[in-house]
Parts: sequence; C-alpha cells; structure tokens
Amino acid sequence: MNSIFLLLNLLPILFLYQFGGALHVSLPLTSEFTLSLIQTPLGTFFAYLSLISFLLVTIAQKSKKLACNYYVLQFLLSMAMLAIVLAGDFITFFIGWEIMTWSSYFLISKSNSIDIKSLQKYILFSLASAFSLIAGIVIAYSFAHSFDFSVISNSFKDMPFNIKVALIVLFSLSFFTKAGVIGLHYWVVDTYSKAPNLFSSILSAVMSKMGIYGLFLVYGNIVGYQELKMMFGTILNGTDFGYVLAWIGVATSIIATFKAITQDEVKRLLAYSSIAQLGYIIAVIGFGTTYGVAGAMYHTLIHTIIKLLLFINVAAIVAQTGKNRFSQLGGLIYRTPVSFVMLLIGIIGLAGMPPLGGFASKFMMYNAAIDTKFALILIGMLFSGAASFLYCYKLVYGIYLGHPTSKNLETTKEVPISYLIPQIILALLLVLAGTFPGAFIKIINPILVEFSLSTIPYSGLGVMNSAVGSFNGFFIMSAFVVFFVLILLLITRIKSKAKNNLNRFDISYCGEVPTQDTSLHFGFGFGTDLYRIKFVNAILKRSSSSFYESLATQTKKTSELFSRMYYGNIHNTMIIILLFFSTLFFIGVN
Amino acid sequence: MIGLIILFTFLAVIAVALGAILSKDITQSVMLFMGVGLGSVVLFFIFQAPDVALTEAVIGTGLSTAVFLLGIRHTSQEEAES
Amino acid sequence: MLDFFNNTQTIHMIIIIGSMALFFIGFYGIATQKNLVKVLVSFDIMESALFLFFIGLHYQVGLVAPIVDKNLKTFTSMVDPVPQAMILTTIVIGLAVLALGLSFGIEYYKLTGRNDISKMNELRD
Amino acid sequence: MSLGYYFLLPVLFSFLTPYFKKLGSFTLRGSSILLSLVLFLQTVAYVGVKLPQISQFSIKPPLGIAFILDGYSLLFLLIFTFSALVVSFYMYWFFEENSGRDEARFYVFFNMLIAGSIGMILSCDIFNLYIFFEITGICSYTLSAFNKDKLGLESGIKYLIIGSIASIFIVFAIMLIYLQIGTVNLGLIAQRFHLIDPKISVLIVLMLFIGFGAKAELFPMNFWAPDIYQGSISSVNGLFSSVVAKAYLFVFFHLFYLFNLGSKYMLFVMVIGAITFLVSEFTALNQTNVKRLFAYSTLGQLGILFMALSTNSSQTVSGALFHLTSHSISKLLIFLALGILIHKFKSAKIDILGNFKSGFLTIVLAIGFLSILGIPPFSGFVGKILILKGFALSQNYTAIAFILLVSIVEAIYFFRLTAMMLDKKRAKVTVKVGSVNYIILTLLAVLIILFGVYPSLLTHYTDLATNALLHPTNYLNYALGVGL
Amino acid sequence: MNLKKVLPLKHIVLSLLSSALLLSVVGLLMQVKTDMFKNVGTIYLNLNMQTAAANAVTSVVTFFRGIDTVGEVTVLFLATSGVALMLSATQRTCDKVVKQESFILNAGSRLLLSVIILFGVYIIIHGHLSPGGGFQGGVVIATAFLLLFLANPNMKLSHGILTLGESLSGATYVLVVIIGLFKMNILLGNFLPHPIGEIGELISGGIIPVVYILVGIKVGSEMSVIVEYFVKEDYYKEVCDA
Repeated sequence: MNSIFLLLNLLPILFLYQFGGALHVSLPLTSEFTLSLIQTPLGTFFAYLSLISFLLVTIAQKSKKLACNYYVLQFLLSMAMLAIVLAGDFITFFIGWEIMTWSSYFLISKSNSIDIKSLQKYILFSLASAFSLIAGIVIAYSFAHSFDFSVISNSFKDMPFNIKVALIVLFSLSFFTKAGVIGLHYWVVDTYSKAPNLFSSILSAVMSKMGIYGLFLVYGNIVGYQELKMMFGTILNGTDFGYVLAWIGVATSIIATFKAITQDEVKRLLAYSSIAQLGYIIAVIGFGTTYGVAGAMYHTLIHTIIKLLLFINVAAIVAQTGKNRFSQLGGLIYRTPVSFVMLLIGIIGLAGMPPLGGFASKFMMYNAAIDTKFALILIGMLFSGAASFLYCYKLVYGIYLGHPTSKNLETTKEVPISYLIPQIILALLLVLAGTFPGAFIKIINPILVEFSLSTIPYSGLGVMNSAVGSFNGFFIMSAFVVFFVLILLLITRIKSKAKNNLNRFDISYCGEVPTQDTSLHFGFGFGTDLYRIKFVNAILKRSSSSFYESLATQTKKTSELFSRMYYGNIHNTMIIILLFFSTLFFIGVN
Repeated sequence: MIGLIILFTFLAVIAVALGAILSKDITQSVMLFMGVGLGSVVLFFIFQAPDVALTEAVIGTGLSTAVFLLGIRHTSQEEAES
Repeated sequence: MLDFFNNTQTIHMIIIIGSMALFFIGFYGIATQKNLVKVLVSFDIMESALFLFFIGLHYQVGLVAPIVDKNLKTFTSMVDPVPQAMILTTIVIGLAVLALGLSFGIEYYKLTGRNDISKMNELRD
Repeated sequence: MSLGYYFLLPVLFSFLTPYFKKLGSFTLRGSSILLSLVLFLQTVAYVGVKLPQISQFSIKPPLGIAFILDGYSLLFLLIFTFSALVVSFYMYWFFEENSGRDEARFYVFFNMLIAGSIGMILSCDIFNLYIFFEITGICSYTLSAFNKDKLGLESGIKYLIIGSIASIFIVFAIMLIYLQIGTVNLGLIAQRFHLIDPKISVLIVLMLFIGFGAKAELFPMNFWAPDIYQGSISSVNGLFSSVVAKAYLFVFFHLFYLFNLGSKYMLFVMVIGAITFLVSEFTALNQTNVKRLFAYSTLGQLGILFMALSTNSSQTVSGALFHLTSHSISKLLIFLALGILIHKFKSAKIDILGNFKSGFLTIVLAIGFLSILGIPPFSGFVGKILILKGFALSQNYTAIAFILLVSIVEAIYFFRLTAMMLDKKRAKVTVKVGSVNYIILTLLAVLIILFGVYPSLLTHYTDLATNALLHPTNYLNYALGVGL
Repeated sequence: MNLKKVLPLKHIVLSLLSSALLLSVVGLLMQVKTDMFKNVGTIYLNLNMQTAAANAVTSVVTFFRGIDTVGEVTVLFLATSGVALMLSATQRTCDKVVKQESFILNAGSRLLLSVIILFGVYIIIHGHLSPGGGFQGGVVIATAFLLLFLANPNMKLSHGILTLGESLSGATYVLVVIIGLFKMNILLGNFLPHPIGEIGELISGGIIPVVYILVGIKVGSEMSVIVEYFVKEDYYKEVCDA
C-alpha cells in the first residue's frame, strides 16, 4: 500500500517537472466558472515544496500499518494543495482550500489522542478562514466580474478604497488563521499536538505554508506591492502596511517563543515553534522590498525542511518509546545516535546559526529589516531569535541528553530506517542550503520578477548577496567542517579517558536522597522559571482561549434563548401566527 | 324584506356561534355549532344557492355534527380548567 | 325602509359585516380555545363565515339559482355558479379534515387522556 | 403522454390499493415502486422537450383548468419524482423490517403526497392548487401520525391545526381574488392583479403569505415544524424536507413572480428568510434529538432559499435553485441514512446514535453534511457559491456576510455530529446496511458528488427554471390559452 | 397562580384584537368591487347549453372544473383512509362483546333505510337536473347507515362490497377522465353524446350524470365507512370500559 502511494506521490512531481513551467489548463465547470491551472514561479516553488514534503512523509509512513483510506485522504490533500498553488483563479483556489480543510480534518480525526473539542476547534477555525476567503473572493468578483487572478489584479486599482481595505483584511485574516498568527492561533497547538504524529509534520511544514502562499499571492500578485505602497503610504524605507504586518509577525514570534519554552509536551513545543517561525515570515512579507520577499521565501523553504525533519524525528521517537513528554524522555543519545544527530542538525537550523540554511534565511530577513530601517522590528526579531535558542536547547536536551527518566528508555532501539531516510535527506538539504545559499537566488529571482521587484544579483553558488552585505556560505561551511572535525577529534580523545560509571541517584540535595520516582531530568520543569520574569509572565498568562470560550458560551446562550421559542406549544404557535397576521395587516393596509 | 331576513338570520347565526365558542360544555358547543350550520343553510337558500344549501345541510350540518357527537363521546366533555 | 333593505348594496353590507363578525368569532375561538374539539368547531365556524361571505357577495336581488326548469329555459339572470361549485368542494374538504382531526383526537385521548392542545408537549427538546 | 397522469395515475393506484394488498405485500410494494418509476421516467421523457407543455382538462384554459409544465416546474418535477422513487425503494426495506404496519395505507398516503405536491406545481388554477394543497396537507397529517403513538398523534394534530389555519387564509385569499378579478386562472389573475385596489391587494398577498408561508416553514410561523419532524418516521421526514416544503416554496415564489410582487415585497421576504435562517441555525445547536436537529437545519436552508429566491436577479435565483436541488438530495440522503440508524438503535438521541460503526454510513453521512454546508467538491458548494455570486453582483454585501457568518454556526453542529461519528472512544455497535439501501444511498451520494464536480448537468435546468420563473411570458400565454 | 390572573387579560386582548381586525377588514371589504371584470361564471352559464345539464352548478363541478372534483373525491378518500388507519387498531382489541339490540329500533331503522337510500339515489341521479348530486346523495346514503348503526351497533357492513364499490367507482372515474384524452384529445372531455334530448331530461348532459353517479357511489361507501368507524369506536369504547 505504502509503495503504491509512494509512486502516486512521485507522479505529480514528474508531471510538474515535465511541464517545466508551461502548465496551463482550463476546465469549464459551468457556463460561469472555469477552473484553470497556471504554473507561475511562485506556485511552482510552493508546489515542489509541498509535493516533496508529502513524498518524504510517505516514505516515513512505511513502517506504520496505515489503512488505505488514510493514504487516499493524504493523496487528496496533496492534490488539493497542488490545486491551491497552481490555481489560476479564485474558484480553483477555494476548491483546493476547502478540500484541503476537510481532508486534513478526516486525517486528524484518525489520531488516537484526538478529542471532539480539538477537532471542533480545528474545523471551525479552518472554516472561518475559508469563509473569510470566500467573502473576499465574492467581493472582488462583484467589481471584477471574474474570478481570474489576472482580471481581479487588473481591476483592483479601480475599486473604491474601502473595498480595497476590506479585501486585504478579509484575505489576510483567512491566511493568518491558517498560518496561526497570534490571536488566531487558538486551534494550532491542540491540532498539531493531537494529530497523528507524522501528519503533524505535514500540518506544520506544508499546510501552514499554504497560508504564506496565500499572503504572497494576495500581496504580491493580486494587490501588488506597488499598489500597497500607493494605498497606505510609506514609513522609513518600507510601507505603512508592511510596518503593521511586521509588528503582528514579531509579536507572534515573541509570544509563541516564550510559550514554546514552557511546554512539556514535545509536539506542543514544536507547534509553538512553528507559530513563531511563521511569525518571522509574516513580519517581513509585507515590507514590499526585494529582500523582504526573498527573506520570507527563503525562510519558508528552510522552515519547511526543518519542521519536517523535527516532526519526523519526534514521531519516530514517540513511536519507538511511546512517550511524548520531556519529563518522560531523556538520555536517548546512546540508544538512538543517528536520530540525535538529525535533531541536532535540525535545531541548529531552527536557531538560525551558521553554517546551516537557517542562518542564510535569517540573514536575509535581518537584512530586509535593516534595509527598510525598521530598527524596532529588527530588535524584536533578534530578541525572539535569541529566545528561541532556549527551546531548541530544551528539545535536544529533553529528549536525547541527560539521564533516561524511565527504565524502558534504556532498552530503546534505533528508530526504523524508513524514519531515518527522509531525515537524512532533509538534513542534507539543510546543509546544502547553508553551503550554497546562492542557488536560492536563482529560484527567487523569477518570483521577484513576477512581483515586479528588482532582482538580487547572483555571484556564484556559495555567495548570498544582500543590500547590506554578503556572505559566502561555502566558505563558512568549509571552515566549520574543519573546526568541527578538529573538536570532534579532541573530544573523543578526552572522552575515551573519562569513565562514566556513576549512578544518577548517587547524589543528595539538601540532605535528601532522591528516590527512583524523583525526576532529576533537566527537561522536567524547564522554562517554568520564565514565569518569574514579570514581562514574560504577563505574556504567558494572557491567552486567547478565554475570548473564544466566552464566544462559544455566548453562542450557546443565544441558542438556548432561541430554542425557548420552539417549546412545542401549538396553541401559542397559533396565537403567534394570528398576531403576526394582524401586525402585518395593520402595517400593510395603513 | 329579504334584507331583513338576512339580517336577522345573521344575528341569530352570530349569537349561536358566540355561544358555541364560549360554552364550556363541549356537547353544547357542538349542538350550537349545528345551529350555525342551520342558519347558513337558510342563508344559502336565500342567496339562490340551493346546491350549497343542500350540501351544507347534509354534510356541514348533518354528518359533521354526527361525527362530532360520535367523536366527543369519549373525549373529555368539559373543558379542562387551566 | 323595506326598499332600503331590498337593495343589493345593503344586503352586501349586511353580509360583509355579518360574515366577518362570524369569521372573527372563529378567529377569537382558535386563539383562546384549547380543547381540540372546540378548536375544530372554531375552524368550521370560520369556514362557514367565508362560505356565507363568498356566496352572499355573488347574490344580487333579482338573480335566481343557476338551474333551468320549466319556467326558465335559458341561463340568464342567474347567480354565478362558480362560487357555488367552489364552496361545495370546500365544504367536503372541511368535512374530510374534520373527520381526520377528530380521529387523531380520539386516538390521542385514548393514549393520554388529554385533548387540551396547549398541553401537547411531548415533542420538545 | 399527458401531464394529467402525474395526478391521475397515483389516484388510480390509491383507489385500487385494497386489491394490491390482497395480492400480497410484494405486489403492493412492487406496484408502488413501479408507479414511482413510471412517473420518474415520464418526467425524464419531458427533459429536452420544448417547454412549456400543457395538458388541459375539459375545456380550453382561461375557462378550464390546465396543467402547465415550464422550466421552473420541470426542475421541481425531477426532484419530486426522483425523491419518490428513492423513498419507495427505501420503504421496501422499511416494511421488511417493520412488518405489521398498515402498509397499504402508507403507500396510499405516500403516493398521494407526491401527487399532491406535483399537482401544486403543475396546476395553473389557484383553486385547483388549493385542492392539491389540501391533498398534500391531509397526506402529511396522516403520515406524520403514522406511528400512532403519542408523539406521532401529537405531531399529526399539530400539523392538522396549522394546516387548517393556512387553508382558511388561502381560501379567503382565493375568494377575494375571485371577487375582484372574476376568475381563478393564474394567467388572468397575473394579468389583472395590478388593477385591483392596492389595499385589498395587500390583504390578498398577506393572506397568501400567511397561508403558504406557514406551510413553507417561515420564521414566526414555523414553531410547529420541528415537532412534526420529531414525531414522524424518518423517510417521511425526508419527504417533508425534500418534497413537501419545496412544493410550498415553489408555489410561494411562483405566485410571487407571477403577480409581480418582487418590487414591493422583496425586502420583506428577504428579511423574513434571513431571520428564519439565523434563528433555526442557532436553535439547532442546542438539540439532542437528531430529527429535530435536521428539522432546524431544513428550516435554515429554506431561510437561505427564501433570501435568495426573492432577489429577482437571475444569477441568485439560479444559484438558489441549484442549492435547492442539492439540498433536497442531501437531506434525503441524511434522513434515509438516519432512518437505518434509528431503526437499529430505537432512539433518535444524538448521543445514542453516535455509537454506530459502519464505514459506509459514515462516508455517506459525511458527504451529506459537507454538501449541505456548501463545501467543495460537493453539490452544495456550487449552489452556495452561485448564491453568493448573485448577491455580489447586486453588491448586497450584508447578505453575503450574514450567510457566511451563520454558516459557521451551522458548521458547529454538523461537525459535532461528524466528530461523534469519527470518535474512536465510543462503544461501537456495528450497523449493517441492506443491499437496497446500499444502492440507494450510494446513488444519492454519487449524485451529490456528480453535481459538485460537473455542475453543468444541473445548471442547464436551473437556468431554464430561472428563466421560466422570472420571465413567465410563455407560461402566461399557455395559462391564458393563447395559441392553443 | 399567576396564570389565572393572566388568562382573562389574554382573552380581553384577543377579543379586542379580533374586534379591531373585524372593523378594519369590514372597512376594507366594503371597497370590494364585484363587477370590475366579467366573471368566468357568466361565461360558463353561456356555455352551459352545450353541456346540456340543467343545473349549471353541477356542470361546473363535474365538467368545467371537473379535475377539482377528482381532487375532492381523493381528499375524501384520503380522509377515510386516515380515519380507518387511526381507528382500525382498537377494533381488533375487543370485539366479542355483544350489546343488546332493540327489535323495534332495528326493524324501524331497516324500514327507513330503504327510503333514505332511495332518496339518496334520487339526489345522485338527478344531480344534473336539480340541486344535489353525488356528494350530497352519497352522504344521505351514509346517514342511512348511521341510523342503522345507531339502532344496532352489532350490525356489520360488508367491507368487501363497500371496498369494491369504492374502488371500482373511483377507478372508473379516473378512467372516464383518461378516456376523454383518447376520444376528445382533452382530459375529462365530454365524450358521451350530448345533448341527446332536451335540457332537463334525465338522460342528457353526456358524462356529467355518469360522473356524479360514480362520485355518489364512492362518497356513499366512503362516508359509510367513516360513520361505521366512528360509531363502532364509540361502542367498543363503552364495552371495553364496562
């Protein structure tokens, strides 16, 4: 079963490759709707991104006994995403969007740990996002009289200002919900953490990127960065609009980073981290400059790779040990060394440290902020980037370092090879992205042309150019490898001499001897200290859940109020009909 | 003359109908309803509608009342005090 | 005085007032009565009122029933037959609904011992 | 081939039912299926024929009564006869499982319910229409009381009372029309309606509104509707939702556009429809009984249809007719599938029904839910997007926002049910679906998907229907007997 | 407690409302002009010579608006079926008890029976000549049975014959409607020769008397069934209570 769907997943990639940018299909649905698929550079980028992710996840699913309908739904999901990114008009886009919504809903419902409340959260936010999208679509239609992207884009300039703003707000709300901007992220964490483990990787790595794709589509293609500039004016070197968006993104990333640090469940941490990373992308996406777009695009790519890697890694560990909390894990470095290395590469990328791809993308984003002179934004981004080291550390320490917190962790074997293959591929990609950042310029330039922005000069595979400066990834990587090999040799020399024959309970603190069930693992309670910092505490204590819960309560109350009318007394119903008649009669006749 | 007859028949019918509505006893109400039917029969005759009059007499007054009376024999006779 | 009462206009006025009075007695009845039988009685009173109204307004002094006989060989100066035909139909339908309603009521009474429509409230949340 | 057969054949069948019954239950069920099949095939034969078609009774139209089939009624005819066919197959299963019921009488009422609904949409004479209204009414009263238990009888009585009020108002309106216009032919009424005194015309319109609106389950007059659904068996619920309510809706808008009331009463009907939608969807959230829940859902969808059909713009109306068709199919699917579950669990409580285990039923129910919510690629999506598009073209953004916001409320309870079906933690009871039901439900689900991915199949007919509804010149000519 | 105080208020409000509606509706209806257009009824009257029924109402009911009457018969049939559906089950539960019957009542009612039935038949057959017709005559026949039942509740109608009469007459009626399509190319066409003799003779009017006779048989048997159900219902109830 797995192999069949592996091949099936391979097909669209080959198909897309075969067309090589010339795909243009239109299929009349009715006399009024025509579904059309057009391959743009932007769409192609996201198409490859999602298709390859699906392929890798399918490889990882080899070791799981999954039913046929699971694969069918997953394939449907990948096709829906393909429809979204290749859509040439909003109807195709919306159809893909909705199929993505419900097929992922059914996939999530296949998890063992899911409950009705989380499912409801997921689907209601997704539908709210979809309805906000369709509202925008029909409003655009009412002026353009077409669903076609190009037609809407052409007639956008002639729309009244308030309609323009309404369109931008509606579309942004829709895509923000998918990407999980703070305030609209209520569904994200529960869903990511309770979905089937491997499917979480798709949710985080690919599906949230559909929101990013939507933002690119709307800001870059439909509205156009020039138009945004004209509509809202400029501040410093960027647009007003971009400034507001940047604050939203930075706030998202800071808050989510702090939330991530305090999580005990591995997947919840990753979910918050995902929100935080998408916050960066949203922060720079609205700048309307070459480097803003390039940074956002690069980070999209890197984040997809990293999140796939981390989620597959965690899924493998959870499948192997049956534990999904930091307080239950630990010390797996000797049992599952390959996984450890993969996770290490992943978090280095996530933290944005050189020499991996994460650094290149962060470099681009910081550059964009410097370029537009958004100093506060830059500070915010740097701050949350620094804070993200903490959860990266928690991730690697909580799972792999320290002592095992339970007996059966000591007998854990290395994860199955099917989990490792995609991780190795992704890690290689990450390394390559860091080594040859210049390759990305080749990918991004057509997209920049599509957005009618100036392109980035290309000067060799290893060189990443930017407005402020440039760096040579190949050089850094070479230097790093040399140092790494040296230090590794050094450590192995020292380590071979050190003896590790201590029992972890051979300590006593405050005169007490710890027992077997005392958790000495560092991952336990890591980050709770953050609550003592006033500023962070204020962030962490606030939650959007109370708002949404009160909304739910209000809905329920309204429902009760209305259902009181339908209490089954036919006599009163008759009287109401007669009174209704009399009222209308007196109003109508006089 | 015809006008007067119509007027008085109407008055009688209205009075009987009021009685039928306001009466607490169901049987009485049904019998008074038969009165309404009978009054209508007279009026239909005056309005030169013998077919309708016959129909009303046989169906509207005769059989309806019979069905009513047969039916209410075993439902509650008095209007329930609320 | 008698002429006044033999006037078609006057007769129509009496008919309108009388039948509408009857109609709204029925209207008041269905709004206030809770016994199923009395509700059905009210419906029938309302229907009767409509029949009187309709047939009455098509009657004019001097017109005769739409039937030819030995004295009257042609169909002239007759009242309109269509309302009569319609009312005939409606009366039969009224009987049908009445019989059905009563049979429902009887069965319901057998099961619950009630025929107060305001207390029929098993069907609710 | 004559339109009269739509009424006459079921009547003949009903009159002869005692003899079918004597020949055994197989003959009875078989003949009912055959009847539905004949009517459906006759309808299919009308597809592609030049419309309108007319079938006269006794004498040429403006004097006599005629059945007229135009594009608008053809769409409804297709829905009704198809629903009848599906339900008659379903009832075969139902009576296999529930022997001892009064099968013969059920088939009488069932077939006459369909015949009455078809009569209402075909007749071009308002008094004749009233007769069919009463036939449909009596069949619905009896069918809702068919169980003969407390709940059934209660719903029967309630329906009967409401039906009587509605019929009195309609009779009054017809009388006033005849007094003013001197005829009951719809063509002549339409021609002369603007000539009558405006105040009296308001009274007439109001009475017709109360009469048909109360039956079509509009807001301040629909407090009875969920009770009726709760008290009757679920196949009958399916019929109420996909046939009977739609027939009243048909008449409502047929008269609305024939009498050219659009300009004067459009806003009013729209607001009433919107309130119906809002109130019912919110009320549905609070339900524990699955039949009541879908009753409210039906009311809500009728609300949308009322909103969209009253707009007088061909785009919106066409979308609304598409939505109506898709809603009929989906609700039929849902009610029939629920009927299987209710039969198994002997209860209609949501908590108990959620315990079933059947992949097939889960899939078809999910398809039905998604279609009603208007999610692609199912047929409900096309209907909803067409409606929204129509509103967008008339720049009625309030309506768009309203529909979308309330749709989220709708999604809450639909997905709560879906989540309940998918919930693995429940104690599951395996439900087997018989082969007949398997075929029926698959057929309905396939139709939903087919109309969703290939809407041109249906939009052709909805466009015809819209044209016939908004520009009834041909219909009027036939109703007036011009050129016959 | 509070309810009783509220109730009269409700009554007063509703009666005031009814009166107000009454006044305004009457005021409105006073403006009804009945002579704005030529009524379709006058055209029917002019055409009535062709249908050759002396009673114009009958020709309207059975011919000009004949399909209404098919519907009407159907409504009655449905109501009968509904009543039977509702009240039939109880008849099965207790039906052995015999109530004493009075000989005099029994004999007297049997004597009257034939007279009443004869009257009913007369009304049916003369439907196209004088007031009355199938519905009225049918109900008169049913009242004869009502009398019989009241006198002797043990009396049993032969359901076979009633059903036969009902089904056959109904089916024939529908066939008459359909035959019109083949003979006259119009449903419910008056395909029988008319006018044969002078207007006012018994055999005149084409299908009109035929239709009314069929309707009479059908309504008569249906109404007898309804009456039987209601009487027996009553009777069994008493017996079961005892």
